[in-house]
Amino acid sequence: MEPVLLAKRHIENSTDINIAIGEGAYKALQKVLTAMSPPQVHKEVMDAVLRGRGGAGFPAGLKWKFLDKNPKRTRYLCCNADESEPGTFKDRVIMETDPHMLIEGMIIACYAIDAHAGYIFLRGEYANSFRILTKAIAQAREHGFLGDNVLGSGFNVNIHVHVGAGAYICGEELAMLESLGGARGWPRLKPPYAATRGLFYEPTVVNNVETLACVPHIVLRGADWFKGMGSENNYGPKLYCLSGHVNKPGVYELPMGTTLKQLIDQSGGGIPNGRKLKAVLPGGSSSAALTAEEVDVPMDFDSMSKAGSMLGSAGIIVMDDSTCMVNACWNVARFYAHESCGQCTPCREGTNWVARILGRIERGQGEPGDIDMALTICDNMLGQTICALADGAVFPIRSIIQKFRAEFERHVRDGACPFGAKRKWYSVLPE
Amino acid sequence: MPVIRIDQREIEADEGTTIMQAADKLGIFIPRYCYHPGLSIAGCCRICGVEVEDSPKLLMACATPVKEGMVVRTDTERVKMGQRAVEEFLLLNHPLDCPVCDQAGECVLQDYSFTYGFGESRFREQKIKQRKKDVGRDLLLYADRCIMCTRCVRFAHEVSGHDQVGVFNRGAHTEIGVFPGIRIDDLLAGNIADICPVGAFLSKDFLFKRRVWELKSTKSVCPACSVGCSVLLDHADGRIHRLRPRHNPNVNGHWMCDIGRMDYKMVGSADRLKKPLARKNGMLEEISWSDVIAYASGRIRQIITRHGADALAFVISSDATNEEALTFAKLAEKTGSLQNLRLLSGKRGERIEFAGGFVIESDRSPNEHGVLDVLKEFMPRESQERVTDLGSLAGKRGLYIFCGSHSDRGSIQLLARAAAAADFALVHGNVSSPLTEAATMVLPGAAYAEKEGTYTNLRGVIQRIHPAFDPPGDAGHDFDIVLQIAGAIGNSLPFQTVAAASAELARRLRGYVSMEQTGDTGWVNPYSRVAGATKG
Amino acid sequence: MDEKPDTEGKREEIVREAHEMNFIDRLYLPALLKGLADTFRHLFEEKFTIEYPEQKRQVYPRYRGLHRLNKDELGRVKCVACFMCSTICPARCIYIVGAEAPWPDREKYPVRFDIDELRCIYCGMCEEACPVEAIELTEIYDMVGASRKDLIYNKEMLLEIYDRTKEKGGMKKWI
Amino acid sequence: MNRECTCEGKGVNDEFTAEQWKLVDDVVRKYRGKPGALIPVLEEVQSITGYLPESMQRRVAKGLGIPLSQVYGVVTFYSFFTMTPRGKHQVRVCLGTACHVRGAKRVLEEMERKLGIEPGGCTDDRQFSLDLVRCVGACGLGPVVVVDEETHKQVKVAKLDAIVDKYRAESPTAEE
Repeated sequence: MEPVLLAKRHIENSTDINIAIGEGAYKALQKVLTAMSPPQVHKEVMDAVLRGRGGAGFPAGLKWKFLDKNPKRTRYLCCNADESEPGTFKDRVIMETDPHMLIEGMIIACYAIDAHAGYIFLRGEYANSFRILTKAIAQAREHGFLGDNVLGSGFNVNIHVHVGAGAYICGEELAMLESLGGARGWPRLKPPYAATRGLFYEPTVVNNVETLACVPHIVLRGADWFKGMGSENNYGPKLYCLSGHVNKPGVYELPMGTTLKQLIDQSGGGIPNGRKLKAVLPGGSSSAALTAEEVDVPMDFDSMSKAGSMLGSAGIIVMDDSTCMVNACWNVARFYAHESCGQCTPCREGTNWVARILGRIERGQGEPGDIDMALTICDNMLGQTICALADGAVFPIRSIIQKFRAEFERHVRDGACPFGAKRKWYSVLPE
Repeated sequence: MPVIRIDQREIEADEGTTIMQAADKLGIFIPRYCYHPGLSIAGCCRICGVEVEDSPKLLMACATPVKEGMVVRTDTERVKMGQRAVEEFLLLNHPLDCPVCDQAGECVLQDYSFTYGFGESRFREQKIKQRKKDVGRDLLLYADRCIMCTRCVRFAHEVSGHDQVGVFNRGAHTEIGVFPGIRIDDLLAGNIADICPVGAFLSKDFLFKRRVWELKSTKSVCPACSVGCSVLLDHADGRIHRLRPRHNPNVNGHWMCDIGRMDYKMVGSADRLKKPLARKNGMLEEISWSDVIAYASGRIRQIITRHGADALAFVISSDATNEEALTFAKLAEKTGSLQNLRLLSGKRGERIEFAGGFVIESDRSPNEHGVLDVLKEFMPRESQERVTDLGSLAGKRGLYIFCGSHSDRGSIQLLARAAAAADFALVHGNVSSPLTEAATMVLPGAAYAEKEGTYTNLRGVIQRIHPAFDPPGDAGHDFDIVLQIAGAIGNSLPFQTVAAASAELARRLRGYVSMEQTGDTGWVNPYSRVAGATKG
Repeated sequence: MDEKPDTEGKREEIVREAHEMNFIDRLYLPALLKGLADTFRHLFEEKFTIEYPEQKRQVYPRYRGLHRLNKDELGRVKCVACFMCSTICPARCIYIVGAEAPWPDREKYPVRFDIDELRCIYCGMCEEACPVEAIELTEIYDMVGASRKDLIYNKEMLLEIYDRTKEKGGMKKWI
Repeated sequence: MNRECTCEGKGVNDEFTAEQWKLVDDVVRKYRGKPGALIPVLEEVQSITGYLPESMQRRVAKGLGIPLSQVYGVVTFYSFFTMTPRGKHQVRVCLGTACHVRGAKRVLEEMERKLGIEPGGCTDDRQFSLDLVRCVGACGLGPVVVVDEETHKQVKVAKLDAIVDKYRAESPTAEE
């Protein structure tokens, strides 16, 4: 496949606007501003069935459609670049290799939804991305792509970069908007949704970096071109992040629906050191784990959910047979316990409790009832909270326990971890 | 208006209300921690989950608006499972110190644990412990008892408006608190201890005084300002231990201020008058009730016969109930001294308005409005404008002063001088003051917590007060005392009970009702001079 | 109901008519001697009475006598003034005044703890209700006082009872 | 009522120079009145002062007219903000799932030993402070160690000496 999103990856200085323009950047913007009305842009994106790349897979066109169109209200576009999901780093690659594609996408999206300000909520850890983005935005402004009267069309738009301060929960749409407003990143109660009450309590669209990066291409080449890639209802190019026990970890751009097996074996070059595949977290750490037998599944939204997991952010974490699944599960659990915002009871207490139980099992202090208890706690958390963080914790933990139960039982029975006896524990939680 | 079904019962809910409100209307109880009718909706405790047809998840009753044709179930196994799960989660890090926690007995967490909980703990890890903190004039914070319902945070933001209670940290370490060094000293702080569903915020004043199940609650009205917040007097063994606001949409909403909250101390104070006193050889000495009534009425009759009824003046404080004011005015009418009837005004303070609209009025006495209504009904039109002119009483031979504990100090001094100069000064009150010092005879009366009657607040809402216990010592009920004096003078009044006086009041005063008709939330006098009510 | 309860016959057995006294009976002497012989015989038999107060009766382990207030390892009153005992008490004979504890590790303690031992019905509910095993009923049954007031035991007296009886250990030995 | 900070001066110690205070005030002034200013202000202030003690939070709250409780809530919520002094160089070892399975734990252990501090600590000479992070978005390069803003990929225990020495060499041995 011709790379689309990663087309400028290997071009030197691709972040410079002149080189980017030479490679075709801002062509779509010119087309939009000269030849298309906002509804036409919207229709094109709608027709392309561009599903959100942030994890939930909600069609971007629908999101734009639900936006409160009251002309008296200020509308905002918010780009979710708070890429905190462990195992995911595709947005960083886009921002660091082709920032102008994102900026162009944002301008077009602002045009389509009649917003005049776009915010990029950038993950605080991405210092390099911040430097590149701010430079790119300044250059875009110099070239007249941003600011008042863009390219003489009379359309005004500005893009601001907000640097997050370190909280996974801010990747959640409404928590991000709270954080942008200067508050603790506590997800808001829904409804009202961001489309009616978002940033600064005004209608807001929140889209992922990769989603917005697709927009210029759709506008330029048409919805049909976009739909030529992938499978039914899961169209377009997709960035897959491979990490963990693979020979060639990294970001790969492939059509939606490439199978997981292909990704690991062909793109990733297989498992190193001749070891065997044990488990995969296919959609970032908040997706349900798949075993080695289950990896022959197309990586698209629908197939993955049919397989009992989810495409999520397509952050594929590969684990070989040297991995202690209890330890991995505990690691995931601690992550969520640390990142739970503390608002809803089940998540605040449940993530911490499960993490502590799993820690006990891993240390060899587990008791026979602990495994079932952990599962019931997971059940009690699932679907009981304002946002999906608790669900994101439950999916991997529950699936790992269920699929590798024997390993957990062995920890309890032997009173020790079979993969390495003495370890020192690092935890943000009190033990 | 949408019609919904909750547990097979149909209700027509108001547009824009929630499942919780509709269920409350039907009398179906859904448990709640973070939901408080006086605050915005947080939806974070997750215990009010109910099953709604066509919804895969449990929906939070507090946050889900009603929709036409909605079918809600609150009693299914899934709902119960959700409640049980939340109970278990909340108890994980909650200390089991109910025996020493003041909230025990009225603790929502405790109650729900019995009703919805597992009954046993599966938690084997260490609980997160914290020391108690002193966070305000009357507030202690036991952060480890907190269940993070954030009612206090919302209260501080929405009602008090000072925003000083916040949420800190995150995850399991999330806690409620104040910035180091900040104290919650505003005048609504006491409500924070009230709305806290657990014993995280406790009142220092009430700390360890009593277990709550020993307390009896009597419906009353706060006398500390002319808003007249509906309150509950929590008392035991003839002493009030604390006051709590009683929800009244007509008056105070859900809240009350700390001035009123601490005002109960006057009821049990050492300054209370407990025996009738009469001046003998220049000193006030204790005498019996029968003697004091006989002497006092004798002196009043004497003054009337010797100097005429105009030598006699009657002063009533704004602490008196409407019924007492009526009796008093009747007495003045019988003796023919209506032109010398005066109001002893209440204390004045700063009018304070809070972000949420709650107001503390500048008139810091309970019933100036009502007493004035009564006095003006009786007084001749030409003397009505002098109703608060106490200076005009100088030189009167006889004075009968019905004093109160919330009276203006300057006026008391003024009256004390008039009393000292008069031949005879009968002072009727409940606490000793410069006025009782200057009196010829002192009649010990009741405090608001000990009597029955009605108060009319600044906005014309007539509310009933109920007696919690008897007055201390030999102190009597003010209404009876006035009746007895009238009887002894030879002018018995046409009613003998407070209820009868109240009925008389309802007949005579425009817009008034008798105390039985006021209900728990009071009667809003449609002809009141100031319309509208403060909302809390 | 055709089976008649066998009560008639029993009653006949019990209710016997007094026989008419003959001459010997009317002398009373044989009966008197018989009685004296009985008494005399008992002098040599096992005795059940004890020399109270020199000798004290051994009570059963679950005997419920005078209360004591237990102390913790540091000698402080164990009671946390939770009022459970006074709440459960059917005789309403326990009076407690709680206050903030002067010790950093404790929240609340009783400044006053009075039990009216004359009102008490020794039901042991207080002991049952106590969450910290601070109040227990001892085996002491001989309380003496010159007035009713003397038998209202205050905190100090109840703590002293603990000192007197502590070597016997916890009273819940049957559990 | 308590909105005004009453104890200014009390919390202000000589931890910060007059120049730092001035820079802080400049930042606050720049953002005053803008919506959502708090987090960017705290980020910039922390980059000036290294950490956000109570005195600094009071200054920011007063300058922006934001309740202290909100400032404190935000500082304690986000993991970037710290209320304890940090070292000149911040060493962050990623313990995200991907790095974890590739041996981040051994790297961390070795780093601890080398610096002689626990995670969350700061060396006595205030040169280094050590933190854990949960995924820095470089999962393909794991295990990852981030020092200040520089990401070191595929770190092996043997490479740690070189990394630490590089920064130690950069910083002058005695500052004051």
